[in-house]
Amino acid sequence: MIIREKLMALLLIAASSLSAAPTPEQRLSDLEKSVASARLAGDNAWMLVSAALVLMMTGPGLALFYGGLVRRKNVLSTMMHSFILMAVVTIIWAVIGYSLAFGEGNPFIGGFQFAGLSGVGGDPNPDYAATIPHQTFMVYQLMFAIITPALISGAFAERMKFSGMLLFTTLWLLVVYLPMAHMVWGKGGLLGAVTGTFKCFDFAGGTVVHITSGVSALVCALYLGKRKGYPHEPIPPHSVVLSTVGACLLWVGWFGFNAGSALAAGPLATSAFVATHFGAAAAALGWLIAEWIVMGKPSMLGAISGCVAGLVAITPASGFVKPFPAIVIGLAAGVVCFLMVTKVKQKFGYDDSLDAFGVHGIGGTLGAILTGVFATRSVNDLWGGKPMGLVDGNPGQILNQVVGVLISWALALVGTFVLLKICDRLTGVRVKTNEEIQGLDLSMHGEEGYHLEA
Amino acid sequence: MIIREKLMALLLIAASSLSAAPTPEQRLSDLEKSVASARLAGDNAWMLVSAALVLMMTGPGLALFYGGLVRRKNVLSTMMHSFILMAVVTIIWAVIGYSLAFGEGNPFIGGFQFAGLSGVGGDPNPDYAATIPHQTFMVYQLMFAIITPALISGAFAERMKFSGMLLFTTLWLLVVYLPMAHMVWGKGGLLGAVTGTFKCFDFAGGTVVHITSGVSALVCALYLGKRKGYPHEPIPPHSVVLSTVGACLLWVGWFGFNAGSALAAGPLATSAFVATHFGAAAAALGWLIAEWIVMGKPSMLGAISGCVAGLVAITPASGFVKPFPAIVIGLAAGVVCFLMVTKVKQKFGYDDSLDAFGVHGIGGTLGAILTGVFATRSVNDLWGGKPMGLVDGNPGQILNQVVGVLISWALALVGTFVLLKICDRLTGVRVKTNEEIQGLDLSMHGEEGYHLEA
Amino acid sequence: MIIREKLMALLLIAASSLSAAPTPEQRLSDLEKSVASARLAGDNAWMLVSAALVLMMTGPGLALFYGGLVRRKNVLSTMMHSFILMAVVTIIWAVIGYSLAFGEGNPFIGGFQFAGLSGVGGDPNPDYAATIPHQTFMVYQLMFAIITPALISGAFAERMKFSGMLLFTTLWLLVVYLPMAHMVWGKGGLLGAVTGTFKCFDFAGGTVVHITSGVSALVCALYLGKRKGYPHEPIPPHSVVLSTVGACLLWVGWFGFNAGSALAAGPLATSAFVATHFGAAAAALGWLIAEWIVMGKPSMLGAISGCVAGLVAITPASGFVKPFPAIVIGLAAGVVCFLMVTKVKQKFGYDDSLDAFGVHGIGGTLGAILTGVFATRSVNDLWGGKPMGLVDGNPGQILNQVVGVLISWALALVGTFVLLKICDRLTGVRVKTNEEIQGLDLSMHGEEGYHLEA
Amino acid sequence: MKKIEAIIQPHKLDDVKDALKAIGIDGMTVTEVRGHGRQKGHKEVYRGQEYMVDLLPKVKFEVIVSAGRESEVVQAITGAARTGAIGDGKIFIYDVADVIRIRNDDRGEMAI
Amino acid sequence: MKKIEAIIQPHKLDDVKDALKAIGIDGMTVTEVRGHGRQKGHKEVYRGQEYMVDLLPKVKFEVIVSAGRESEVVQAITGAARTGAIGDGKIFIYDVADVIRIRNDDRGEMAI
Amino acid sequence: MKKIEAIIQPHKLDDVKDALKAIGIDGMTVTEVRGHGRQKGHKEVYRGQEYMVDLLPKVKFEVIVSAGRESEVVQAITGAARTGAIGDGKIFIYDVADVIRIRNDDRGEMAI
Ligand SMILES: Nc1ncnc2c1ncn2[C@@H]1O[C@H](COP(=O)(O)OP(=O)(O)O)[C@@H](O)[C@H]1O
Ligand SMILES: Nc1ncnc2c1ncn2[C@@H]1O[C@H](COP(=O)(O)OP(=O)(O)O)[C@@H](O)[C@H]1O
Ligand SMILES: Nc1ncnc2c1ncn2[C@@H]1O[C@H](COP(=O)(O)OP(=O)(O)O)[C@@H](O)[C@H]1O
Repeated sequence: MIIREKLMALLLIAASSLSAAPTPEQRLSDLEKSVASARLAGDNAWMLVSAALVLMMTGPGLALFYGGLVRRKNVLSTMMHSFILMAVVTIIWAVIGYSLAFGEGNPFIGGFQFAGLSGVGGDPNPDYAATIPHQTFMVYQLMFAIITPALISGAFAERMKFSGMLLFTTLWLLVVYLPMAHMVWGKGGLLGAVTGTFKCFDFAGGTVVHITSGVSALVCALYLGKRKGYPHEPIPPHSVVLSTVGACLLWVGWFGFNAGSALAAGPLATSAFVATHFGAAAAALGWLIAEWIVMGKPSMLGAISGCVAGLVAITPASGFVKPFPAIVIGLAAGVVCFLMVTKVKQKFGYDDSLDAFGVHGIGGTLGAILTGVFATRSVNDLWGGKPMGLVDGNPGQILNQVVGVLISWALALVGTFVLLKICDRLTGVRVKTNEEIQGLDLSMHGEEGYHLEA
Repeated sequence: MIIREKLMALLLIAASSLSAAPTPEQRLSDLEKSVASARLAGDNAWMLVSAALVLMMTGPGLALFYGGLVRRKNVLSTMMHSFILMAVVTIIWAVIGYSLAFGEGNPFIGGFQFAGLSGVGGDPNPDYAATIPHQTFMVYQLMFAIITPALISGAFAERMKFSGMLLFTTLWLLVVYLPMAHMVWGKGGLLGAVTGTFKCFDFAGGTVVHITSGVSALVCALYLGKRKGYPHEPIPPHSVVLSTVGACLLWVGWFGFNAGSALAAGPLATSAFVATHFGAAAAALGWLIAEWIVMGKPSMLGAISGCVAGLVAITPASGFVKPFPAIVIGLAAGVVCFLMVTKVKQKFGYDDSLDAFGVHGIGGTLGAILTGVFATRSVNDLWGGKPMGLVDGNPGQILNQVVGVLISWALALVGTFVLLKICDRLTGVRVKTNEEIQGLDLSMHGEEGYHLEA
Repeated sequence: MIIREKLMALLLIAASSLSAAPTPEQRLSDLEKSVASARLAGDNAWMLVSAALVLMMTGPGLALFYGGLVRRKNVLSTMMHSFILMAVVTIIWAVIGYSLAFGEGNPFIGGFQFAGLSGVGGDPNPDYAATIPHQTFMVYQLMFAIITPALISGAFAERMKFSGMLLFTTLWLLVVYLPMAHMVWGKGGLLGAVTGTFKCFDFAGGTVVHITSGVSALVCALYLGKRKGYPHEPIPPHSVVLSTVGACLLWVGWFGFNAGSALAAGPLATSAFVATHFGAAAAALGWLIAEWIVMGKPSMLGAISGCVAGLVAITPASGFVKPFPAIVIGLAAGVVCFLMVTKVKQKFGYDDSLDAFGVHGIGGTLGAILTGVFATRSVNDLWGGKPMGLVDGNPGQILNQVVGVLISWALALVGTFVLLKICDRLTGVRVKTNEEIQGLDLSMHGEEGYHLEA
Repeated sequence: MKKIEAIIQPHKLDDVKDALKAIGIDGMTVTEVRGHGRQKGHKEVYRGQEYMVDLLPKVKFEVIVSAGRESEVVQAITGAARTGAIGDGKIFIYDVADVIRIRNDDRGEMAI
Repeated sequence: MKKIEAIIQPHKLDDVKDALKAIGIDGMTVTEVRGHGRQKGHKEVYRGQEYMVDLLPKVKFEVIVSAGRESEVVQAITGAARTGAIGDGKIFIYDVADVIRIRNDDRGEMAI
Repeated sequence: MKKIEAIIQPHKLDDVKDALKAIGIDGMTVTEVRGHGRQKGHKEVYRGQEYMVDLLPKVKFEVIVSAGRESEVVQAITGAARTGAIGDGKIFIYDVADVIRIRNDDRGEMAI
């Protein structure tokens, strides 16, 4: 590897010594090229790190966050949901997924242009990002496609059959995720922020990632039914310690998710980084204080749940809002998701095991709408000086956001229900009662999370 | 988000095709702008990563390191100390903290110029860092303000009331941290390395971060008194495994802390990276060998304590010293902090639960003084060719360093004592005996760290 | 630290205002310098992050992966193997290691040119990497030298004496690692891809890191003999949860390992990043499916073992192959290592505690040879347009690869055996039976991994 | 006085506890144990290394009652813990010589 | 011979152990258990889901002694474990039929 | 019926279990305990804070058998658990008043 750099260096030296004196024109055009490479190096450095951070959100981040929340006997099966998607989604993405999301197609789905990653190389694709290799964009987007179905697993943890889970998430990626990603981010997509029919702002995936996964989670929870014993038997998290570690890694990784969505390392990335951090902080406080008042004690689980709710809600807004609106969005998300999870869920009585709907579905919806309120051209002037959100003087944007929300809800509701029906037929989706009692680690995977005997 | 990049690309293409042939002058000034953006991209990529790394030091790094060292019944309350500061300090920082530290004020404290982050945007602030957005500098410094009070929590772990802890750390940030940060790093600060009255070298926070937190920790330990049962009952760490993971994450994150303090991705960052790594390695060995000789066995807890001690001591020096002096500083820190924690503490009998004073207070003081010994212009020529540290031919620098040390000790001692008195009045600072026996996880937060029953 | 940047900014401002109008020639040469700095910033940002990621692979990555696989009573001693090497190797590297690997010497070993890091400063060394500080290259390579002996510890876990382990790994670094690194990557090395006698492709360490460690692991397993009770008593992992976290961190960190080996943040880094990710994903699936078919259940331990096997096998190939060949290499590694570990090992009956040989030795060998099959100039045109691997039209490359494999096997086999003999004499290498029964945490280190009593 | 010691399936813990409380038994001590009996264990496989786990997680209840309540307690436990499948567990009964309440030195039946 | 089984508060473990050693009792076995009695449990809340934990952590001491030392041992334990608050725990006493030392087949009192 | 309670070294667990199965004893319950006896504990040191761990990990076997099998079981256990070193452990034997199989209300010897 190092040899290559050496050669280049030699060439450079050679060039500068041999060609006695390059003309200024020569020097100018050399400079233009090398400044483009330099820019690419900076932006690409940031985007490769961002891609790594987003992968880290799924594994170990989400795997720990969810793994800690289940009972000891289901910890591995829950971590497996996250981990195996790191593998499965990757292969789908390479074969067809990237193309269906980001290839040129119709407003609803991409074409086959990039199938098998053909045409996805080291040169930038200016349709998406002019200063990083197209492959970087592809692999960065892959990391989003991995975490989205993994988020759903919070709703079916502790009771879904492994084969059913594999089939379901594969189909779900094709039927729900890829179209939604194309509509919002793909070239010519229906909801594109600049050229779409409904110009919807979704910087890093409020609709594409969180609404789709959160709403699908609700459908899964309802379809699969409650875990045995829920809610009359206590099902406490087996390790809030692990979940706390997971939440911290999610927080850190989310910088790659949101600030990385600037697709470059310029001031917009910084702005999104700051909004993300502020949103998370405010939401952790929001949930904690609400809990302290309502339940009497502020808990670690509350604080980490809040931070995740804030990160979810700030996701669509992160590249469009200033720091203090980010704090407002975070606070709102912390309080609303707290009420959702502790009050509304109890009332309706569905068993969303790890609150994927309460946090991602509700937080994502709230964030998508508040993006319409707080988006401002002074942060990200997408429309060449025209006002963007309500505070910017464009109240109509809220409607656009609602359209985006409705489409993602509808697609997730219908898609997930139909797919569960199909999977139920083909592989079954729920484990047998005795398998559930024994725990999925043993019944599905033949192993245990811990052997702590001396 | 991607649309924006696309537009830019289109514009670029348009520009290059329409304007048939830009003049060389035009091309030159375009180049000057784009090379500045390229430079910013590279430096900003590094600084955003560094900010993320420093956040990771607090959560999950420090949360794990400290969480593993306490008893099982206090693990969540201890992790909470770190986690909640990620939220609380962020809000204070946005409202007023950043301004008081880095706004222009008097030599002791900053002004209100940046209150509410006004004027802190995407353009660089050349007072601090000419090649990254001002917001990047702001959020990077925020991460330092988060971890510093979190470090203190090592002294009051297992017995401080949660409400008292929140009040105390909030006040402490305002009264101790912000003035100290301003004096050392703020524009016009008393101890500034170039323009200060006492020109003190503190590259990444030996005085600002480690002495303030470590000395305050001692005051907390003395004020709160011993944990019930200490020292006659054994209070072993409930999981050295978790602490080891935390220490490793601290080590990795510290690259963001020290090498990030170069505020750019050039050779100085590399030099600080190398010094940091070498210091940590040498100190881990120093402590381990000292322990092997004195106690008879080399322990994992010793090795990780050593590495943290080394990281602390190298912090002020990291951007000023060469690799081998870094090894010397690390070795010294490992051995001295080992003696401090195992011998001196036992002798005086105070209960610094997790040795925040022994490691951060002592290690920070040692590092600050050794920085005066080993700082050299060949690493970081701050003074335009004039000798810097003792080895460089400027023995007087040691005095400057001592002044910095004394001021930080004094501020921390007095400030912390007064604030504890106030908090004791307002909220109380120590839990009741039965709450302490039950464990703070249950008594303060109503939850448990682990539910391991099958 | 910030002051320095400030000064620079002032100078810049001064320069632009005072010197009324710089000549175009002046501006051109200024630009040439600043574009080089900008490029360096981007590449250095990526390489510092990569160095941090590779350190994170060892601690906490490998420490967790291996630590989870042993019994509770040996968890700390196993994590210690990884951790202490972070310290020991660093010191050796600074004193002499870097020089012996990368100094100019003979085809087998480097010289003393860089001993004590003399001449290793902030300027690039174009022999290795023209756009990053030489120190960055040095510290990045150090991280490889740390993880390699740590990998071997998987074979002697749960039964090696700590003093013996320290002596053995120190000698091993000198006798096996440094020569191998020099032969493959050092200036003038025997196996150098461009100028070597046998032009062997090893992008990120298939031979240097994985074959040497994996084969040495086998020798250790055979020399030390089986753990007491193996194989008739069950020795299940005490926490597959920890191992899963470790595997995820290895996956994430490996981006620094492989994509970092491009030594710059350009398209080649991206290409290696993609190949790495695809290889890991395919191998996780390969192992899982093989296990599902052969053993009846797909396990978490299987999935993570598979991903590591894939990462190992893709290592030498990552900078030379396209995405789909990366998938093929991953799949092959997953299936082959599965068979190796579950079938072949059982048959021969040696006790490679954590399968360091089965995964790194076999996976590394497979990867090295498949690199000869799939390497292509369209990814990395090392030979100025000449075909590289079999698919590129150069079947002879497979022979070159085999030579590299044989040399690394031979060096590891002989070197390790001789060194173990020596260490056995000097310090002893295996603990006493009662120490093994008690567990190495207590007998070697006087501490326990967990104290979970309420 | 009698000690009634019941080994039951872990997932029946809450049911048995509630059944005891329902008949007014408030004092009980519970221990996590592992048991071997007629119930077949399960196979675990780690990297191809199979092994039979034939000590399965169980929960042990210990209840000390006055001799007169013995059968009532036994019935409450069997009623709550029975599924009819192998592995439901067993109850062992022992004589108790004396009981002392630590708090106030109450003795015998009074201390139960 | 008698078995003295004491259920105590976990934080009294060291005190009780030391009290026993002080009167020359060296053989003892300790188990982590959970107990329910008059002591009220505590509430834990996870994401709004409240539940009462009414099995609290306790520690069980088992000490086998010759019949003659029974009351002395009981006194040592009550002395060390008593706080006077509900939840202090109980002591149960049983007859022991025989004792064997595994190491050397010592039997009965000799084996204690 | 008799209860045979053996406290053994943890690493002898499998040997003892196999020895019992070998003589046809299938019912047994195992608990992780900590024990203090003649065996010296070990020292642990955390940041210079030394402390003696004198409660060492042990494993407790409980086997209820018909009175006739008592000595056979004791022999099986001592045979498998003995190393001859201090710390090998002890066996305590108690009378059992009754046994009930939860699954089907079998009583007494039948239920063992
Ligand atoms: N003779 C015995 N001695 C001690 N414990 C026993 C004995 N028989 C059964 N047990 C305990 O009871 C549990 C259930 O026994 P098992 O034979 O599996 O159930 P069942 O009697 O319902 O068929 C066992 O796992 C073991 O803990
Ligand atoms: N009848 C009983 N049978 C078995 N265990 C008991 C019984 N009564 C009390 N215990 C044990 O003793 C512990 C203390 O009992 P509790 O009633 O709370 O204390 P106190 O007797 O001091 O009021 C309980 O948690 C339980 O473990
Ligand atoms: N009198 C006793 N009462 C309760 N448990 C005992 C008694 N004596 C020994 N034990 C248990 O047996 C274990 C082994 O006893 P120890 O005296 O160390 O071994 P040995 O009898 O082989 O010398 C102890 O750790 C303890 O758990």
